Amino acid sequence: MTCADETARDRALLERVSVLSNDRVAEGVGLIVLQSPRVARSVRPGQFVHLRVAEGRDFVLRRPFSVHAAHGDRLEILYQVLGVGTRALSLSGRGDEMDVIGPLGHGWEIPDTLSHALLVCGGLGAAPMGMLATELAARGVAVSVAQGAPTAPRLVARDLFADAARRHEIATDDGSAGHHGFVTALVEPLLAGDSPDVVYVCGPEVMQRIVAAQASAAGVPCQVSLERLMGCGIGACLSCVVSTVHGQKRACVDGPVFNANEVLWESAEIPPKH
Amino acid sequence: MTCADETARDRALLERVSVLSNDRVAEGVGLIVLQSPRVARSVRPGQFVHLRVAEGRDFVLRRPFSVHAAHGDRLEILYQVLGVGTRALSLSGRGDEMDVIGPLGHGWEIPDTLSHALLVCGGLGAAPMGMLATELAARGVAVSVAQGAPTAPRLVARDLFADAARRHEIATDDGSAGHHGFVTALVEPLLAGDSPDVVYVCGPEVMQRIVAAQASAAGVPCQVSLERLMGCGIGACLSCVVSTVHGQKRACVDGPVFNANEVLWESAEIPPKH
Amino acid sequence: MNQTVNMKVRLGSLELRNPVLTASGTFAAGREYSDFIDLSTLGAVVTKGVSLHPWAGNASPRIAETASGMLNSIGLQNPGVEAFCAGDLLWLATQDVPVIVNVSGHSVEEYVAVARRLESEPTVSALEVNISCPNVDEGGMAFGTSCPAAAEVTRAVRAVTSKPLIVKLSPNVTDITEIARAVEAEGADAVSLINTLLGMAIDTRTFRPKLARAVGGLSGPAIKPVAVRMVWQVASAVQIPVVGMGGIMTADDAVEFMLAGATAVAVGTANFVDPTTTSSVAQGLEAFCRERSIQSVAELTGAVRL
Amino acid sequence: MNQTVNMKVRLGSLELRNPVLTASGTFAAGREYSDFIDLSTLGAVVTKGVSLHPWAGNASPRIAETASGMLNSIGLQNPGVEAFCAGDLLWLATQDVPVIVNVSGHSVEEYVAVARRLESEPTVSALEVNISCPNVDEGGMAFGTSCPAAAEVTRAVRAVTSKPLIVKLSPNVTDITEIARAVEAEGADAVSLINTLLGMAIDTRTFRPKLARAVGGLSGPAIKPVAVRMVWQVASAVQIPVVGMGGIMTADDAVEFMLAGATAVAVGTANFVDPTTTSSVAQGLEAFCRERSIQSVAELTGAVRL
Ligand SMILES: Cc1cc2nc3c(=O)[nH]c(=O)nc-3n(C[C@H](O)[C@H](O)[C@H](O)COP(=O)(O)OP(=O)(O)OC[C@H]3O[C@@H](n4cnc5c(N)ncnc54)[C@H](O)[C@@H]3O)c2cc1C
Ligand SMILES: Cc1cc2nc3c(=O)[nH]c(=O)nc-3n(C[C@H](O)[C@H](O)[C@H](O)COP(=O)(O)OP(=O)(O)OC[C@H]3O[C@@H](n4cnc5c(N)ncnc54)[C@H](O)[C@@H]3O)c2cc1C
Ligand SMILES: Cc1cc2nc3c(=O)[nH]c(=O)nc-3n(C[C@H](O)[C@H](O)[C@H](O)COP(=O)(O)O)c2cc1C
Ligand SMILES: Cc1cc2nc3c(=O)[nH]c(=O)nc-3n(C[C@H](O)[C@H](O)[C@H](O)COP(=O)(O)O)c2cc1C
Ligand code: FES
Ligand code: FES
Repeated sequence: MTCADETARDRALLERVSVLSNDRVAEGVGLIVLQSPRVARSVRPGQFVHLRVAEGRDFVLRRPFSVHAAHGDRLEILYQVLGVGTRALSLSGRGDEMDVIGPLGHGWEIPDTLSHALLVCGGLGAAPMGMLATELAARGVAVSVAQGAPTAPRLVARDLFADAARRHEIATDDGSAGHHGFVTALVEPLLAGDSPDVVYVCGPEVMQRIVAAQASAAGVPCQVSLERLMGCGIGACLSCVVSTVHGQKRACVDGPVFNANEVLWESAEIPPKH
Repeated sequence: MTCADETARDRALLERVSVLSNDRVAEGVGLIVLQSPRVARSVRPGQFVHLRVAEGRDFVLRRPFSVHAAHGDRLEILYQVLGVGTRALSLSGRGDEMDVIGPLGHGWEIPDTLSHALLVCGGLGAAPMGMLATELAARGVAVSVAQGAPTAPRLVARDLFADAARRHEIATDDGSAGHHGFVTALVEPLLAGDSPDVVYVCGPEVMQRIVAAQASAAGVPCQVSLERLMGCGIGACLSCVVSTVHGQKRACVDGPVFNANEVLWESAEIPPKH
Repeated sequence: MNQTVNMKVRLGSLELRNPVLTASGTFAAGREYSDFIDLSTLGAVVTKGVSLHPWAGNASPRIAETASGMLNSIGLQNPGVEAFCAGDLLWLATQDVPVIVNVSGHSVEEYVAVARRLESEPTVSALEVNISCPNVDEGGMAFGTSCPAAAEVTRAVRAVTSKPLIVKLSPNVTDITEIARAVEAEGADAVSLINTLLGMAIDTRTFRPKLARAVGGLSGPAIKPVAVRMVWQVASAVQIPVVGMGGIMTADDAVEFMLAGATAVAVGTANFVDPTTTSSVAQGLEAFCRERSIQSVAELTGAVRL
Repeated sequence: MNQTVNMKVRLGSLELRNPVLTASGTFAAGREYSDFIDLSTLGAVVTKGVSLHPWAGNASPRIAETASGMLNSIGLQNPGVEAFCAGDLLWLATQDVPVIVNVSGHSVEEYVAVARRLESEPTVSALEVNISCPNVDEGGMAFGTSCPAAAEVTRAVRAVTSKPLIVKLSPNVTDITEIARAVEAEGADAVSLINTLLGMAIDTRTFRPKLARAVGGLSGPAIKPVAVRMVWQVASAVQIPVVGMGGIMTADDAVEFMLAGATAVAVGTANFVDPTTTSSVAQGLEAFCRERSIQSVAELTGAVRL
């Protein structure tokens, strides 16, 4: 539902972009770099783009991807190969063209007074954390990152986090790197030790929910980035609703970032992918 | 309908083939060469293959193409770019793989006693005439070719016909090469002058019908190669029926070549393509 | 080639600049799409379904992609007619495009109450009464799958509205012409079709339906042949104009619907893939006519050669 | 991983080696496909529709490709039951695969006459009575879109056959469960669904319908969501087994139908794209069970988790 008061709405752009590079950067994960001047110059941390991954005669819905990084004209997307859409994406190469709608959504809120932030991510939840970590570091915010993955070869964006974060802790389900176990086990010590002003979370919804509870117990404000299946990506179709204390919100325009304490976690999430 | 008496049916092969080359050879026409040992070695003039032009998630029916030439392991197909299927075909290149069913259908009958043949073709009707002309020449049959096209740049297989035929006459609708007019205008003089034993025809159905009438008036047996929209291509679906004096026949197995005097021409044809 | 084509068409007393509408529920009230296209290039904006009170819609997931199509079970989520008038409608009043409001209800009384509330709104050019939503437990499609129920809703809404009345039909019926005739007899000025086909998809990994509500509505190119057939049947069965939709992605698709008998067409699911589709279909339709020296787009309506 | 999966399923008294059948009309009597696959890897061959007298079928063109699907208006062309018994059936007798004959008719009497003729043929393992062909002017779908007519055909055929009786249902109805219950009540041993959806396509260049008969039946992946939904509805409504079909291209598609409630599945249009589909679906179904340590494929039937 479009709110009458939504006046300061950003204009979404439809841009024809070309692929600059597309490389495997971790197990099952690619990094695609797009020449996308208009979107790259206006995107903010936590926003996403809606990509037309396959064209031609075929009907294929767009697929939403967070912007992992933006440098000048270049937009970087970190993607996990799951189904037809991401497989098509993985097959595109330098010079290929595709069409992008963006920047979309309400990204991370960065309070002016922020001095210390804790970023918690699991798997590809690291994607929307890239721009955030870089931006926070540039603002002089002290950044701690707690990053989880099933196994070491599936850890992404390690260099980016190493550069931007003062502290970067890792957990893997199989113990092949860092703490042996879930990333949530790293959160309480970091909350207690670093006393962050804000916790930013992205990853599987169940993980986000646990971290939100941990932050809430520690009295620290928490922002989560939620995934929903998206049709239009621009707020028109109501495919992507999230139940909140303020009613049904659209992940694509009212989110994907929400204040954790507004989210009614009982709402159904996308089934886990693996 | 499968006939109980159809005992000498050839086995159709399903073969994974690779593209050796794919080039534009006339306006809107490509020649694709496939490495297809099993089909190439067993195909006879006038037979066709059923090509899977697009794979992947998409549902796309196969498309039937005559075998234009076969040399050793190599199969040549002359195709006109019309719609999605032939466009996809035109985009494939060396090394691409596709899958082929063939050789299919009942090709040209070549009587043992044949000494002089007249081949009449219009547009891409030249495609199934390639192997025929070559085979006839190899058998020492005197070949005359009457070939029509809308305009000179759309004439195909000129070299092949020039090699195989004793006589090669051309007609174009716009007079840009040979006779200015329809190919049918060349037929009566050739029938009278050369006294062929058989007339072979392929092209738009209306042209085939006229030539069949011309041959009949001259008392010369005539074979036509008919196009129908094809589902299975192997005789199972009954998409491709041709009305004949012997009832409904399937173009894919009972044809595509029929004796002209068996065909009931009032049966509906595929709508003309341009 | 510089010849101008008359693109105007009429749905009852409503004259449209061109035959291309937005399909309800796929375009909200157009505001989001105004980032991509000029709404004044469209025949009309058809809004998302509006009910008397706010509806929360169904649980998530609400969509699933299928071969050449998608399933949705949005469930008519909307803020209710008052909030609609105070929000989207005020915005639409500032736009240069006719507005057709899609009216939803759980009961005949609810349809009537929504229509009554909209009667005094000058921004509303026409009503489209949705008796074909497959995604609600009460009302919705139940009214569109029975002649007496379809007739009853139409009669009741007709009694309270002076605006052009379009009734949106469900394809999930044995004989759609029967329903079309029933609503025509009760005073509908036009019919629109098709709404979505009821469908289901199951995730073979989790053994769960892909939609939380199990079933949903199938839309997109997959359903176009069913939609074209129904438009053809209905256009042959009634005198009132038909708005055709179901899988339109290109101007050629729109032509196909018009040849089958549609006076106007609507673009739905395609908006999600390319938000400029409505506008490019309108342009392409004009180009189609120009290239063939067709002077008025209305000549396409029912021009199929049998 | 070397565990064996019990692939057997039952349709009434008919036990099948595995749940994968051929969809009538897409596989002729299997002879053409025996070039590509071993027919004994299939649950059964379901033949093209057979009528009492020879039928010529419809005019050409008889097919058209659509988004993720195709339209056909073959029109039950067949040489009649006598020629069938003397031809295809003799050949089928030499093959190691159960044979289900698809029975067609213009009238109740014709269905009965065909069934009676087949009663004495030991090669025929079961009958599938087709009350859902959209491509004939009389009979066909007319019997499948009304409960009394569906019941009447079933009752009449039941009276003359001792073979397992499958009734093939039409999706072109408001409520398919009603028809399913009607034929179950008259003694059908199983139902199969869906037959094709009635559709139409128009060539915008010629303004002519792409099929000579104007309308035809839509099949292929495009219709799968509608088919899965109907299988789910029917399986919940009747006690007899359901044979599911509509757009099956892969083993995963077959699993989806079984989860929705199908006991067996049939592969139709996919055969045209890849003539080995039936066999690879059967293999893939077994692999699916093996990988998940499912001991019997029958456990998949109706296992959707709501
Ligand atoms: C705001 C947002 C940001 C995202 N950012 C990233 C990112 O930066 N990197 C990344 O790898 N992934 C991201 N995703 C998820 C990504 O959109 C899906 O993985 C992708 O759409 C899968 O497409 P597919 O065709 O490969 O898979 P499909 O075959 O379509 O489905 C595979 C699985 O992917 C998920 N999925 C499919 N479509 C969507 C969709 N429209 N929205 C969300 N999930 C979907 C479902 O769980 C589905 O089961 C994001 C999703 C959202 C909503
Ligand atoms: C036995 C046989 C041999 C053929 N040999 C050749 C050949 O050697 N070279 C060549 O260029 N073409 C040949 N054709 C025609 C060729 O099959 C079609 O041009 C091709 O299928 C068009 O596919 P498309 O996807 O590009 O066009 P589409 O977009 O599918 O349709 C464009 C037009 O092509 C025609 N067409 C489409 N599908 C078929 C089909 N299955 N069978 C026949 N016509 C169809 C129709 O007229 C249609 O209007 C042959 C056809 C048959 C039946
Ligand atoms: C996400 C979504 C929401 C829809 N909501 C409505 C609605 O509120 N009211 C309505 O009458 N139709 C609704 N429809 C149906 C469309 O208006 C249209 O009839 C149907 O989708 C077929 O057209 P298409 O194939 O172009 O999408 C909705 C369709 C979709 C995909
Ligand atoms: C070319 C063709 C011919 C068909 N002929 C018959 C038939 O004779 N009898 C019948 O019951 N169904 C017939 N059908 C319907 C199929 O058996 C099946 O129900 C339908 O095509 C859906 O399955 P699919 O999507 O896998 O093709 C035919 C379908 C096609 C495509
Ligand atoms: S994806 Fe359409 S409203 Fe969010
Ligand atoms: S194409 Fe199927 S029988 Fe000829």
